[in-house]
Amino acid sequence: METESEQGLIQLLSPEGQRVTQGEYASSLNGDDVFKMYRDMVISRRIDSEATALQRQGELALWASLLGQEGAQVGAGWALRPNDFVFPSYREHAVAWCRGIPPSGMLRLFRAVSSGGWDPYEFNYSVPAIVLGSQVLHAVGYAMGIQRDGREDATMVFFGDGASSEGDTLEAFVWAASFNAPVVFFCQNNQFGISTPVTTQSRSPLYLRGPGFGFPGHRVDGNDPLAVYEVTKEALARARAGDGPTLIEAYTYRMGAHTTSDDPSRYRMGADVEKWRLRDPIERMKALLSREYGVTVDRFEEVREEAETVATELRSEILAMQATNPMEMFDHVYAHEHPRIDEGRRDLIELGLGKATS
Amino acid sequence: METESEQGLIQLLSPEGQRVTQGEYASSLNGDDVFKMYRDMVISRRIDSEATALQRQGELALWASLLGQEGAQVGAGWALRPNDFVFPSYREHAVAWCRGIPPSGMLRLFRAVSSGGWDPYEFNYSVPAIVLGSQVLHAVGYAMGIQRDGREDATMVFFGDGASSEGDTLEAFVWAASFNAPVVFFCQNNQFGISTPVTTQSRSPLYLRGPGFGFPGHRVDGNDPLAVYEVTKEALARARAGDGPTLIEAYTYRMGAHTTSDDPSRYRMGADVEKWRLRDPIERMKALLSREYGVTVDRFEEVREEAETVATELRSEILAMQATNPMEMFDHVYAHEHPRIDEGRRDLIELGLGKATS
Amino acid sequence: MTETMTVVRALNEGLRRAMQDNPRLLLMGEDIGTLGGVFRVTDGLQKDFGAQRVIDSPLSESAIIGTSVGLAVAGYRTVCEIQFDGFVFPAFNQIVNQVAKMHKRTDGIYTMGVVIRLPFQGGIGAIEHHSESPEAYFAHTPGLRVVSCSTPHDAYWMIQQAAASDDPVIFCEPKSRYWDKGEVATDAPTHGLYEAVVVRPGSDITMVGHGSYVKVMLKAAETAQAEGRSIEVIDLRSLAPLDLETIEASVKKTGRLVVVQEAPHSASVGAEIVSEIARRCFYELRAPALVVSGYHVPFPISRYEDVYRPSVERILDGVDRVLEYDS
Amino acid sequence: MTETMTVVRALNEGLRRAMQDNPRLLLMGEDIGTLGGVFRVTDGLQKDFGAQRVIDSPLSESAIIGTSVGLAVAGYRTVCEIQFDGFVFPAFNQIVNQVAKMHKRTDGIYTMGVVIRLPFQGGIGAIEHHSESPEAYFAHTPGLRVVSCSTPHDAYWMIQQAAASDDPVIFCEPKSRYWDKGEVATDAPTHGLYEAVVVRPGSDITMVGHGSYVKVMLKAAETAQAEGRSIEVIDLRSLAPLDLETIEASVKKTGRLVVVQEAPHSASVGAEIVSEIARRCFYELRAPALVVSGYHVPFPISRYEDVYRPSVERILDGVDRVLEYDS
Ligand SMILES: Cc1ncc(C[n+]2csc(CCOP(=O)(O)OP(=O)(O)O)c2C)c(N)n1
Ligand SMILES: Cc1ncc(C[n+]2csc(CCOP(=O)(O)OP(=O)(O)O)c2C)c(N)n1
Ligand SMILES: [Mg+2]
Ligand SMILES: [Mg+2]
Repeated sequence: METESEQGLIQLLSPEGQRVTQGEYASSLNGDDVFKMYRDMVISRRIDSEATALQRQGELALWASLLGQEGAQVGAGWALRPNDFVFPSYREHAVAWCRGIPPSGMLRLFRAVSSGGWDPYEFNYSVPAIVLGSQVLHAVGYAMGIQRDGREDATMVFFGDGASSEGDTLEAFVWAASFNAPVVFFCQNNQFGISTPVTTQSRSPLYLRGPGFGFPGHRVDGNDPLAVYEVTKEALARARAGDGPTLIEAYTYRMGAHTTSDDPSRYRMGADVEKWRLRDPIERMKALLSREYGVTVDRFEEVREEAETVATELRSEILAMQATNPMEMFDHVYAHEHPRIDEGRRDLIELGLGKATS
Repeated sequence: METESEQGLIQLLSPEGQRVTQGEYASSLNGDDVFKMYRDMVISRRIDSEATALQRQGELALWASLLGQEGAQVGAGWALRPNDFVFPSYREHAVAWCRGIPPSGMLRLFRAVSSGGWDPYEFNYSVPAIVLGSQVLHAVGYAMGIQRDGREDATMVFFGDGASSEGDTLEAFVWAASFNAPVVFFCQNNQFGISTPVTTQSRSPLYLRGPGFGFPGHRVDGNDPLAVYEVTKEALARARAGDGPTLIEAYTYRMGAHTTSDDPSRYRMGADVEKWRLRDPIERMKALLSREYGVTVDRFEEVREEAETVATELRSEILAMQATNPMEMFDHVYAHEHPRIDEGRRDLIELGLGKATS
Repeated sequence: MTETMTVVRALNEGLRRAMQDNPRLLLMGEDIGTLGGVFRVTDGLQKDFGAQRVIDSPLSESAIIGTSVGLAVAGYRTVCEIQFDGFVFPAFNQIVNQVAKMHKRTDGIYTMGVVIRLPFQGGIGAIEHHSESPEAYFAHTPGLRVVSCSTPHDAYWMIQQAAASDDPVIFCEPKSRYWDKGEVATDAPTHGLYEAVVVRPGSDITMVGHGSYVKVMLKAAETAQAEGRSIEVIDLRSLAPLDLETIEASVKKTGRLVVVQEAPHSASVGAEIVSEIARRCFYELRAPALVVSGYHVPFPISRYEDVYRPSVERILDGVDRVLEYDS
Repeated sequence: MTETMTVVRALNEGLRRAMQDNPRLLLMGEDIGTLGGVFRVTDGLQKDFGAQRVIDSPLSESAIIGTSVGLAVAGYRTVCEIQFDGFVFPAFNQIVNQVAKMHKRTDGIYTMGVVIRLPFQGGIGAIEHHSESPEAYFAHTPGLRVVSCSTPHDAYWMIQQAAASDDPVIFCEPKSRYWDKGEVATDAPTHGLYEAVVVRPGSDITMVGHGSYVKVMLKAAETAQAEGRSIEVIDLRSLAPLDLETIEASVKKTGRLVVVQEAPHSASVGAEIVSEIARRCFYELRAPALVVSGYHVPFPISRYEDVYRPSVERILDGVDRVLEYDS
């Protein structure tokens, strides 16, 4: 499957679920790990489909599906250590799952009850970033903090192929190189920024930007969680060891719409989607598990059932999730007293629209 | 003189004024050309020193000297064709000279009588850009215009090693690659952005950013006008032929202060300056001219005298150059009528501070 | 000839006509070509005018505006789409330092025929950054003009007028009104781009606002009418420059002013109007002019947006407060 | 203890003390380390606190602010220097979309202890982009605070107060006053960071302004005194939030208000003050409040800056216009 667009692709598991070897990289995961990884992918996908359903039923304002990107995200999520800090974009639900974020937390933003969703310090996982590229600089800043703390941790930041064209992302590359910051730039190239094909963002593979800025760049098959895991683990280890940043381009595909507001039939071919369906990361892992580790149908069924349970719980949590006191809009705008905030609170109370908060 | 920091340097003329050959590049200039180039460098330097003197005497508000960068600028200036369009930064006085801008025009900004200085369309040379990186995007936009016109011209844009860290510069690289724009990115790496060494902007050579974004990058000895000329000519030809952008890093040195407001003794060693003095681009060309083309002392003396004349004329033009009607501040803010402008004009007249303009 | 259409259709038709009128007019933005824009304002235009004139851009707002400056130098005009209001800020530097100043910087030689389309204001239940009202930033900036349409008819004509302007125009489109239908007279524009328009005459209070608030103000005026209060409603249309003469004439008649805007009060267009009218109508104002605005908080989660955004109720509360001064 | 020093020295000493008080406070900016900043505000600090705490940054303003956000997440505070006012705009997106909103976005979990130092206003004969007064952009933005010092004493204390604030602070430094000398009482601050201060009592007119204009207003007040007019001068110090109580109390006494600012009028801090005071002092104002401001043009070439900038003459002309209403 070597085509020009797949130049440099690191792969450890073929689309058919066969192990392949590739230069310096080899999978270090045992059958148990592979199974657990599979489980994370299946559950993440199920959370995602439940969220899509909830949105269709009017229970979420919007949803940005990760469908097809489970391999990239779970592979990356597995490579992280608890003390590493992660700056996500808005589509990394499977990474969030790996970090232990409760699924209902992931949906809070989309249920319009919060612009965050969880305590970043509890999971070492920051809140979603909507302004493309903004979080890439935040990650470099955090990494500079790690350096000053003298900690041996790493920062990882997620962004898309589209966001790779933002000045903020590119300045982050400059700074990470300049300060030799312990950061891994994880670019999920899912081939599109909304309708815009990655070829509009770049005529040459994105991972080459790393060397252009003076640090390594790798392109990994994003639908191969084993390869993603190894490449990311190595990059994180480099960062922790003080060897500086790495750019990882996870070459994958957004199987669904950009968000539930989007209509991809306007800009892409069903045939392309079909082609990528054959590379599905979950099917690939499943094939490996049955073939190499003799995992049986009932164990897969167990995972499916577990995922159903997660989805059912998620649904009931979401339906119960409300935001009912507009007065909250005045909370946490400032850390200290502010006359305009007091004024707004008074106004809302006089209008009978809100009740006092702490 | 191969040091790590000089990796990849293209050179056709040694610091001692000896021709050297380098891979694919060879000088195409004859003795006459070389002499004319020498002349342009000498006159540019003389304009520069006159401007510095005028600033010291309180006749200019500021001056950004090009001392030491004449080789890079004249080499680049020579490679341009009249129909090519140039976006300068604020230090390209020798390029301006090559484009035919009157020296007094170059000084207008610094005499605080204009924020431009000339008619860009007369010389196909835009006004100075102070906001670092801003002009790099303008150049790509202009190049997109050339494409839509179907013209076979190129755009060239100048910026410094410091400006290479701005998001605008980097987005310009993305866009130029994406649209295959006929633009040459000419980065004068003079080793400093004010006090900041280029190593803070990048740990690896800047020219490598080109390939990172999908187009060629070259590093040329910026104190070797012959090499700069050839490398730039080729890049412009590529652009005109529709083969897309090129990044050129002209490796040079800012011999003077950042501007007349700056005190370089605070951040750099005299020894470094001395080292670079031995690589002076003018001396190098002079050595070549006397050695290879037998140019005699009196011809050099003629150039010196011509430069003196230019300087004398410049001085008297500058001293005569005034801006005396503050009412001008309201001109050309808008192309169409605007009530706030009318109001301001009225106010100034009532205050007796300005007289009506056209 | 009149036709009924939505604001989206009107903008689309207006852009089409502008493109036909001027072969050197280009459109540029994220997802505006193949997709026709996330709101479909540019739907079909790339098909008809080609990818050289309707440009699907890489994902960099600063570059959309920065290359527009270069295209302007090369003799082109651009109408740029910024996908959502909150994403105009990466381009802020190119807008205020370059687009706004380039004409002046070159003593009038470069003409910045750049229109920056911003789907703005809230009201569609969106997530963060998709409901901003950034007009004050631009109204504060010399060299720029800022306008906002509120009806299909204005959308159709104002976008054409903006596209023909030699001055850069920040073109604010009230996204919550995109699907509102209305009559468009396609023969000739009814107003200049910088004119405020009295959309409902009245005698007790002058009420001014723009974008999606024109409809809200009209509803408020109707409710007030039932209570015997006559509100004169003015659609500002131009936020910079302001058509202060029209507002002043109205306030001199009514003696009272309420400004409605979604942006927060501090250093806003509303504050500007009040400060100007307080001076121009010093003797005529029977009560202090009031701004009913969004609160001084980031635009809230959408569950609270109806409380954040000036509602008919909040506007009428403002009306009451202004009228109280007489008693 | 009091010491005489320039504003630059006072800022330097204030920063030094803040760095000593808080080991997690960092300074970041272009040329602030080895060079000590183009105005030498950070002179010697890198030598004393090391390159890990006084960071010479690459040349990217958005990154200076964006990495400060990340450093704040990691528990650090930063005082960032933007070399000149006009170069804050590349960082605008990070400031208004991130710094201003991150505390809210995380329901109060992230604390944005980010101070952004801006040498602002004109008066030093500089070229374009080096003389801007961008305070209104930030004053309009919920989540930010904007202050400006005008004396060495305030410079010394306000920078320390800002550095200790859990809210982000845009810290505007009047560059034309950098070399002015004054007494600094180093024992304790005299005022809170958000208090306006009556710097000269008077009875006929209230005059408010900030930064370099405090000195100009005092001069105007002195001249006016000679003509028998008593001007009360208030140094705003905080531009957002405004200390409206102090202004209101003064205007209720004097019945007249003149605001002085260098920024253009449209949607400015001056317009904000006038709109608020026009309401709060509706019955007390004996003449419309007036703003003496820069004109609605890009900051001009420096030869014209003295005409552009509010001068004693223009301010007194404003005073005359306000007083005319009584006759
Ligand atoms: C600065 C900015 N500009 C525009 C947008 C609107 N927008 C949201 S997602 C998106 C596409 C992003 O593509 P990519 O980075 O590839 O991420 P993906 O959605 O594919 O995961 C766009 C244009 C935004 N959020 N931020
Ligand atoms: C956006 C922006 N930030 C900061 C400055 C202030 N500044 C002017 S020149 C300069 C250094 C530029 O260095 P470089 O790009 O290498 O050009 P050089 O001066 O060496 O020619 C700086 C920081 C500016 N002009 N624009
Ligand atoms: Mg993508
Ligand atoms: Mg330099």
